[in-house]
Amino acid sequence: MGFSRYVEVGRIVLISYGPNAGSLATVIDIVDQNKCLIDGPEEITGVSRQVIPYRRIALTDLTVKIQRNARAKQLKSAWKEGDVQAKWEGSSWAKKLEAKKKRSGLSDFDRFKVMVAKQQKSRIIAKKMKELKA
Amino acid sequence: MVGVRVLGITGPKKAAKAAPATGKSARYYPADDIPRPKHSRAKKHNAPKVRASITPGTVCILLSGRFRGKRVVCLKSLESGLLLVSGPYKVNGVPLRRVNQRYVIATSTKLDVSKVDVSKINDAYFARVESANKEGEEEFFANDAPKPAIVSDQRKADQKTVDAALMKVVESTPLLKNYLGSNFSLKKHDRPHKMVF
Amino acid sequence: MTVAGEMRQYQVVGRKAATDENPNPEAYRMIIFAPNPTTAKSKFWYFMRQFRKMKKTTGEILDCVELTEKNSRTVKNYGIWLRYDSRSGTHNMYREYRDLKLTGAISQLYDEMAGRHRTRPRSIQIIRTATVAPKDLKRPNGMQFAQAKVKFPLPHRVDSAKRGQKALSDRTFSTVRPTTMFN
Amino acid sequence: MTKQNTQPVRLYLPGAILGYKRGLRNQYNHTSLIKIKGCDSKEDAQFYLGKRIAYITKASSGKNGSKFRVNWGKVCRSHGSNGVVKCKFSRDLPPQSIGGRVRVMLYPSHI
Repeated sequence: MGFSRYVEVGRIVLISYGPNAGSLATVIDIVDQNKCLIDGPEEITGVSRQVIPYRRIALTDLTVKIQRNARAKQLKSAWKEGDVQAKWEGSSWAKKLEAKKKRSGLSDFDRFKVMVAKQQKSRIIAKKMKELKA
Repeated sequence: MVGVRVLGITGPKKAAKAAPATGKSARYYPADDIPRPKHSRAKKHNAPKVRASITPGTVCILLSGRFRGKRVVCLKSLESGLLLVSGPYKVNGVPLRRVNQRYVIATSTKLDVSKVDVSKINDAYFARVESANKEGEEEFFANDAPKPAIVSDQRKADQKTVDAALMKVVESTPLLKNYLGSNFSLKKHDRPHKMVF
Repeated sequence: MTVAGEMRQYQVVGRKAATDENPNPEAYRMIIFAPNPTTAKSKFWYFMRQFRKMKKTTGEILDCVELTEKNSRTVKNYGIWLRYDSRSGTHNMYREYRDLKLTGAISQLYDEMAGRHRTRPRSIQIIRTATVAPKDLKRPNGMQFAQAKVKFPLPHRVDSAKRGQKALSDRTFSTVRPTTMFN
Repeated sequence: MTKQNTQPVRLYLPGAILGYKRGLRNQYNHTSLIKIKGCDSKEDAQFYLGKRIAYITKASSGKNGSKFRVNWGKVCRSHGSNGVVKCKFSRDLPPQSIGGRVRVMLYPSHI
């Protein structure tokens, strides 16, 4: 099995730990075997230019075409051109994260409503299954 | 000065006041010390502040006692700082009763209870009535089999009027009635410190 | 000297205290790496008394300012020449680091010297530092990350997001192994 | 809705008794260390401060119509940074309770 996600200039990463956890950033340079330099771009994702260890990021499938040490302006236009935000939001990974966030923010009444909806769903499925079996 | 008046507590004070005016000491002198009430330093206990998450109309989860796990509607807070809640009785069997706010989880669900009139219900309303049945009420969270309690007609009637108004509000929101009818319980992977209520 | 967190770079200027015989003694300037100005000044006198007949009791510090990196937004290659005392002798050494700031590279150096050679900060003396162009790099580790096109996967690791979320009390003994393979 | 053999409404969290507050050589039996399930950080532990804890034992002879006896306590403060809490009980917990379970109640509530 080959690899499809690499640490490389232009790779979009998801920050998984620290104050920016949960936001996207772009690798703009590689420092060494432990760290890389990332930039949001800050205007879009809110992540400022910083060095971050690989332990705190997760590589995504997305890349943008940028130069090493790209400036914020170039990076921003590369993001727009590559339609990164939309592509990310369309991915199942992002959807799962979104769903998780939504779930954790549910109130007690909302949880009850979810439970009722789940019951209704399984009732319909059970009914259909019965029909199919018969 | 005619005769001897029996002076009360204020007596000596008055006498002392009168003395300089006449230039003579008062005639009256009490043989015994008059007991005066000692200055009390006992502080008056103020009712606790009801926390901001609880307002009239908040759906609360009862945490302890006979009705633990029930979701009820808070109607108002009483003078004593206790909360007046109702199931409504028709939905989950919780009558109009007082609960301590510390034994309650306030949820973010709120009902509009402005139409529900509970102005005449106060702490005195729940005062214990001396009855022939001498058995005192068990403690709040004693968990024993409920004895057939004798509920006065007055209470029954009040419950009915409050419930009638409350039910109107409850039924205006879909599923709310079922919600109030269900119990709250922690499931295996529930982490109350992470949950939003 | 101890290394508390990131090292800083100071420019310290000092001279012998002025006397009647010599009202205007020669001043010396030195670039010092230290965690704070106090140790920077102390280091200044340490080096000074090795080079010249000068010491703290008969001298004075004229100036001590922190120098900051002009451009701390790009990764640079830093070459560092140093001298250190090992348990058996004194050695000279040249090392290369990649970092945003020279002070960052110096901090890396102190950490690595402690790790590889058990060298305490007090026995390291930095002789010279320079930014090095990629083609002039000497050490293969620095060289490989300074290439124009670097690309490598991150195989075999535990996702730190999962580590963060892990309910410790639930997973002290887990039937599920963590996913360590990411492509 | 509820499974068999479980109580219909559970309003407490299980906690494990780890031992007593102690130093290297001394142990202070007046305070017990308790790990609350799912509480894995100092921040998480803040939620449980002040909460009541029940250490429940079964006795051979009944008292007050129940064979179960309860030693009540409360969560005093956190211990370390991994969600363990220090707890005081109305009677100090006996040594055989170490490794045992307690119930961490949700009251007094502040939510």
